Amino acid sequence: MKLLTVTGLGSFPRRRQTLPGFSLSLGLTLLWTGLLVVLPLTALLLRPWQHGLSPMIHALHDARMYAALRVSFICAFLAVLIDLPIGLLLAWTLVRYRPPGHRAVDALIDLPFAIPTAVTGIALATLYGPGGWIGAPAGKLGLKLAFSPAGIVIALTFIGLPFIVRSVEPVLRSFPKDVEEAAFLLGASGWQRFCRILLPALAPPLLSGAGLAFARSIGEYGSVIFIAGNQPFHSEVAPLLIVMRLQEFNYDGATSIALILLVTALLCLIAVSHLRRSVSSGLVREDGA
Amino acid sequence: MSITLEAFTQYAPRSSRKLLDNIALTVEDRAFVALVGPSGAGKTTLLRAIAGLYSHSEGTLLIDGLPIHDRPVQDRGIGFVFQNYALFRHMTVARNIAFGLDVLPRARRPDRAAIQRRVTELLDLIQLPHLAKAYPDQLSGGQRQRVALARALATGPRLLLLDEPFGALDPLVRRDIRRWLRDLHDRMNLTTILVTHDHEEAMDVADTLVVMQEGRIVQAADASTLNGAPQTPFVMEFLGETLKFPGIVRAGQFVPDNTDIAPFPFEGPDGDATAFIRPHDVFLLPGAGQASVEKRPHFSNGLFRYQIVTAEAAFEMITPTDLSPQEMQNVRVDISRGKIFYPAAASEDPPKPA
Amino acid sequence: MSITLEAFTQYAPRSSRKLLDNIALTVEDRAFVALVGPSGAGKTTLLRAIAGLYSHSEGTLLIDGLPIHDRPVQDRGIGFVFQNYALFRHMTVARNIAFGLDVLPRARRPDRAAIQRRVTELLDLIQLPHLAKAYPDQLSGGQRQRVALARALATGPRLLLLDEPFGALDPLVRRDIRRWLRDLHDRMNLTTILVTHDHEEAMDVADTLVVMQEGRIVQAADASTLNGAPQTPFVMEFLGETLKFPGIVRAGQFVPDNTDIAPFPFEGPDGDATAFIRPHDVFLLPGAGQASVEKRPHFSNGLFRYQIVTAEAAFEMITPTDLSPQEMQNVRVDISRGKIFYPAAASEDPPKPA
Amino acid sequence: MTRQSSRITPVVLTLLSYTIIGLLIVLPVALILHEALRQGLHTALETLKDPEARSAIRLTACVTAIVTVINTAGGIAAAWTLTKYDFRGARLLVSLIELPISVSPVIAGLVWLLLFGRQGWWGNWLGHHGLHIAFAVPGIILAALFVTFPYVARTLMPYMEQQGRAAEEAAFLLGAGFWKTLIHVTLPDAGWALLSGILLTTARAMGEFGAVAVISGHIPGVTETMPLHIETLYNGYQSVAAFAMAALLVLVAMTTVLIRMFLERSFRKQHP
Amino acid sequence: ADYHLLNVSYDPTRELYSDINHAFPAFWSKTNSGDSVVVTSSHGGSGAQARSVLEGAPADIVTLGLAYDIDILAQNGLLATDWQKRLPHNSTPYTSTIVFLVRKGNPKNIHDWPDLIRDGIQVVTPNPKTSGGARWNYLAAWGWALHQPGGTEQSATAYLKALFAHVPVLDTGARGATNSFVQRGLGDVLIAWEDEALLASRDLGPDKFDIVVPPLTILAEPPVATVDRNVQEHGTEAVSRAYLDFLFSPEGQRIGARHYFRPVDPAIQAETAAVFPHTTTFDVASLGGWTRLQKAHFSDGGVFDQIYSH
Ligand SMILES: Nc1ncnc2c1ncn2[C@@H]1O[C@H](COP(=O)(O)OP(=O)(O)OP(=O)(O)O)[C@@H](O)[C@H]1O
Ligand SMILES: Nc1ncnc2c1ncn2[C@@H]1O[C@H](COP(=O)(O)OP(=O)(O)OP(=O)(O)O)[C@@H](O)[C@H]1O
Ligand SMILES: [Mg+2]
Ligand SMILES: [Mg+2]
Ligand SMILES: O=S(=O)([O-])[O-]
Repeated sequence: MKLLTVTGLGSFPRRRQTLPGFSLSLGLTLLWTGLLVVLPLTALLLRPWQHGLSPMIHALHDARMYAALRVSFICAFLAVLIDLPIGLLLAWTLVRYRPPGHRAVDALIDLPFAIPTAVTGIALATLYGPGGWIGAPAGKLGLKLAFSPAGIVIALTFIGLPFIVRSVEPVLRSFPKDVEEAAFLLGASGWQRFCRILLPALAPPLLSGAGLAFARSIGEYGSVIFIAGNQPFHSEVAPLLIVMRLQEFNYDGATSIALILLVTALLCLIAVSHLRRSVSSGLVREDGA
Repeated sequence: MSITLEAFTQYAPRSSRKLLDNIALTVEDRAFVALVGPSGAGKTTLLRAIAGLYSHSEGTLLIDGLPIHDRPVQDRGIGFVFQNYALFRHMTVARNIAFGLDVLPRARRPDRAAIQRRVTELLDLIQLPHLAKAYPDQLSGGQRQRVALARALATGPRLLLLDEPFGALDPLVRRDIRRWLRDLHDRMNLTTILVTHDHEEAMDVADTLVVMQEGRIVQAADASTLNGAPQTPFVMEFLGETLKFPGIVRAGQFVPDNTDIAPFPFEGPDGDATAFIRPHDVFLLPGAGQASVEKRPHFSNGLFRYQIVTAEAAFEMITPTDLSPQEMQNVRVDISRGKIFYPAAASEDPPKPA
Repeated sequence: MSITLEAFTQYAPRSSRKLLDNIALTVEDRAFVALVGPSGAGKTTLLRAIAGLYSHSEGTLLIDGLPIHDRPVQDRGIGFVFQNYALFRHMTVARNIAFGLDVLPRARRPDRAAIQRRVTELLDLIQLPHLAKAYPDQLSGGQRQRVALARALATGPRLLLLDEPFGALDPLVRRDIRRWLRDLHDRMNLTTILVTHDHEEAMDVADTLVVMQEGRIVQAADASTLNGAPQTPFVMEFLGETLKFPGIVRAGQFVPDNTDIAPFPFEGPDGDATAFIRPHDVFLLPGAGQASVEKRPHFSNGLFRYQIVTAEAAFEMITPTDLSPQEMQNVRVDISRGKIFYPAAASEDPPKPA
Repeated sequence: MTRQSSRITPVVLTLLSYTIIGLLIVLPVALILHEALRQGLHTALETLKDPEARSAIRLTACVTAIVTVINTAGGIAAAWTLTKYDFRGARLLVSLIELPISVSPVIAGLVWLLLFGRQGWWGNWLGHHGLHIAFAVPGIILAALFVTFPYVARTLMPYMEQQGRAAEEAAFLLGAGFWKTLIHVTLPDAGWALLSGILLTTARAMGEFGAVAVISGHIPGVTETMPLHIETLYNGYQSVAAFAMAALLVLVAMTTVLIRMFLERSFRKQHP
Repeated sequence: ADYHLLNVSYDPTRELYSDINHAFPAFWSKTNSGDSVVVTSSHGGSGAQARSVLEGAPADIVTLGLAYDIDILAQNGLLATDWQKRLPHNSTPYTSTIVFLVRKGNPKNIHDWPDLIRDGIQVVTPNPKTSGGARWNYLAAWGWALHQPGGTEQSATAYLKALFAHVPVLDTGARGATNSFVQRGLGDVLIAWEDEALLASRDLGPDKFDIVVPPLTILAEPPVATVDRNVQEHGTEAVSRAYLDFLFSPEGQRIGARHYFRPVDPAIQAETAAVFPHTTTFDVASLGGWTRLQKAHFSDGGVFDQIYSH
């Protein structure tokens, strides 16, 4: 994306685009975006204020909402933290070693994205529940995985993994071989090459993958509610609270929380993109993500 | 630092295709060698092999008499400059240059100040002291090229390997920087191997040219030997514009098929042969034949380019003299400074120089 | 097809920066014009403007006397060859070439057979009849270039615009293809504008050279005018290797600061000035001075290159003669064939030819 | 460059990552298939013939098709506009297009309720005129549209960005108009990226649960998509039927993933 | 078909209404000269279902877990506010109670409400905010605690607080909770609708579960109604009304009993008495009525929220 320059705002004549079809395609884009994104989000923006400031103020004073947001954010953060090394490891193995079956594994990685979240939720809850294939042995070791925040983290780890792998993989694949060879010839060991050459180059995609996974995770509903336990203040996630408020016929409350969740999610994304920009100092050519 | 290759064969990774085929080459200490050849000839492959970047190969490769893999990379003393520089984009110029020192094991690593000093010294050497803090993406091609060189020089290598380092530069800058490189080579007592596909550049800067074709070395010699006695038509053609005149050798004479071209004495077995000649070695014999000459537009370096039109073909010659109109009529062409190659030579056999 | 630009200024998209500044240029019907200049001079921008690929501009741009945007693209008769070909990768060579015909409105589109015939004809023209079914990714640079040309020619344009079409080719192929292009231009009565940054190429192929610098036209003339009377030092330097000798004009003489260089008569106002000269215009006056001469390694086209070492500086000259050892001692240097520029001329003023 | 010392690392890392994949991804999928086939393949297939199951499958297919078509068309227009032209506000538009990714599915359903629910802005009025959007198929489509909104544009944009504009300009100079350029030049070249975006959209549209759940009303045979029907079945103690349908969705998801992979591979082969 | 009816119902009635929907068309066509009718029912947490209807789900009939959820619809003008008077027994065709489902053999020895808050007992019950059944569970516990000697609101709150401290997972609907307990093996005891518990213990796993009926529990009265505005729009007033009447008919009552819902018809009651264990119950009215209870306990910041707030 070229940067918008502020210079000469309106100081030059209107220019036509080189290629034909600008108004048509811009019109279609605006119509599509306007109807499907701007319109509903406007409703979300305006609705909490429809009955004055009090619903929002009330929402802002609701300790339970903060608890739910905290659960959502912390679990999403932990899940992303777990996903980062795993995703990097997977991408690395697939791109660099191409072990037998790597194609199949490569295909499997997209599954969490494609499997319906409710199915994920039921499957994970069964798997990690007290009688499940993993839950039972873990229970014997005194580990309670499902129906606790740990369950939420497991579900979100599952959901977020493809985002990390898919953003690192292309960068790793196209990473110039000669740069690594240069480091090798300058005497850097394998570990030094990884830490000093590869990791800095992979940091931006890792971060943007993490940002996406995080944004997706804090809003996740289907796969989480089955395995979460849903105890207020403990394992209740923010989207569930929205549903709960709706169930109470409390639209103002529901939209207030929705708005707060959306705004916080956006703030996190913006923070990530800033972080990403500072990490990629020197890498002027951004990779378009 | 001397390099010896003997019966060296390099296979493509995971295949039995030969990228380098039975290479024999010796590079003396302090020599400046240029590897030239068309695209795909194996120049890069040979250079990388010498750097020890391959492991699956056959034959002998000795650096200073020792097999390359016997020494850890840090002790090999090899500096490598990659075709597109391979700078570390996330590091400043200074950090790029310091990299080879930064990654030394603690015991052997100079202290921060010493590294800093070395970097400053190298930045001065490459005449970019003000760019220490810049990132590679902020540099022009020529500047990047010099940074890559400084990085390769930081650890004090004695062998410098350069893969088409001037590819991206514009012709005028190219000449300057190659002169500067030659200078550096002489001052620092380096052994240098340079890959290029530009024969003029190779001749300008190197002592020895190694001409490669399809994974083999066709000829390795200095510029005047290559010009005076090219081993094969390929070498001749590769090293400059070449005109070809088929003909026949008979009774101590080469008789061109084209009758507007004068036969000339040549000692060799009778049979079909072809004369190869550079445009500037062509002379005219005015009034002696049927061919006519036309002047072509401006040509460089005070030379003139003429188009010679014979009954059978048209070709061009180059000369420093401005021909008068009468010199341009009814000419016969003298190609006696050309080299004769017999058909077989076109493929394999060692040729006889004319 | 004739092109007229007057007071033409092109702004960068979304900014008020001028990419082209007050351009005045006339290209006659059937002319072959080369746009030359260093990277970033605005060559591509000018070419694209002529093609009608920009619209936010000021001033006049007339094609055959009409503003470009007044006619639909199909009726403009312009063929454009992009710097990196911009071939359609998912289409075969034949489909690429046919594209301009395929997209004609049904009423004006030739029938399938006619399109097929035209494609075959063009494939023959570019000497690649066997590659009709190949995809662009399977072609070499030179082949792609010719396909791009064929595609541009398919609709029978009368104006051909080429943006560095030979950039990716190797020097020997380059010469062949540029000759072929010139031939085509003459045979098909085209008007051709070619962008290149190689001045030798431009001089070889074009009738008129337009030298650009920083968005302006510095000089537009034929090769010999440019050589004989460059308007600015920039033109002179850009068009070939140049030596510079600062000095002073006094009493009808140019006196170089370097005493090993002989003063020579020059009619111009007194004051500081610099002599610019090509290495092959330098002559030696043996025995007349203090400078010494060293032979440099082999140089091309039968020429020799010598390094002249004076007390103050060292520089190189080129000559067709092989100097004898005594000619190389105690020489003085004759640069009287050089051009004198006054300091102001370095920036803006029209200079006086020497 | 690889020395003997590092021979062991690839093996260890590969084993490690395969184990992780096994535990994290293969196991849940295996569980789904295992549960579905607990009473044999035949029973599993029988459950899919149930009228409500079939109507859920039909509804899902229909919603997916509509959503994919609309978002593909919109995504192409957006990617084209944003990469082939320069205009003010492009950055804002990109952010808007990417926004739905960070919006919780629950909110994605909720926003439509705010507009079209009986308690929403226009729901009552539209209801009086016989137009039912919330708790009817249009609502489900809207929710799925919102959730899958960015994928085509997002996969296309980087690719088109990197394509540059030269091919389009060439086509334009050869006389091709907007549609011809788009259809004959740009899209075929971006084919792989486009298809992969479409497949992502399809997979996500088929599997969407949260957003649809909020606005569906769980009316069997009318507004139950496959994921919702799975929940209904599961809650109705019809575990085999639930997992059979889940397995069906997983198989479709795997198919799309495989198609994507295959396309990518043939694409790489074509443009090395 | 001539008529399509949508019955929006709550979670544990899936099997019941599946049968009713099969039986009703015959009943209807008998009395209405061959008119055909197809009934679909939708299930979910009672609150969520009420909200769907409120937001526009085209329900002709609502058969929800508690009167309050239908009251909400009435308050929003979807049906008359006196809807509960339109049918016998406060528009409640079946009643139920709240009981405990435990693992086979009752290994944790659970018999009465106090046993639930013993150390180490895990209790499964859904979230009262989203599930009607859960509210009954909650109120059963609340009522039991109030009925204890010296029982006050404070002591009852304390009991509930202790009880929910033993709940490891709050599902959103009654069926979700049953699934957690039955299918995923979570917890030691499930507080459930009697019908839900009987279904699980007799049909799903006779060898896996036992029912424990606490000596004192609540009488759950899930009511039914037609949604006036929708039936008018759909033209289904008569058939909807007939559907509800059918529930009160002997046949409807028998089907209910078959699915472990207690009939209200005394005759059928007698006929099926053997199915239902005996226990003492109190009703919602004795606790103050839905409107008061809802506001005090389940609204935002109510007693239930206080239980969880630290
Ligand atoms: N890793 C590899 N696997 C298979 N073939 C290879 C590999 N590397 C190089 N080759 C092949 O080996 C041959 C020589 O390649 P090399 O890069 O050495 O050529 P070059 O002389 O450097 O050419 P250029 O001037 O184009 O750089 C080419 O045909 C190339 O395709
Ligand atoms: N779209 C654009 N936006 C802003 N600046 C531009 C744009 N296109 C070109 N420029 C600037 O205009 C100047 C002229 O560019 P142009 O591409 O015409 O140079 P050129 O002479 O063709 O150079 P080269 O030989 O490198 O191709 C350059 O400084 C370039 O950075
Ligand atoms: Mg190479
Ligand atoms: Mg250009
Ligand atoms: O269906 S419930 O309302 O009892 O969950």
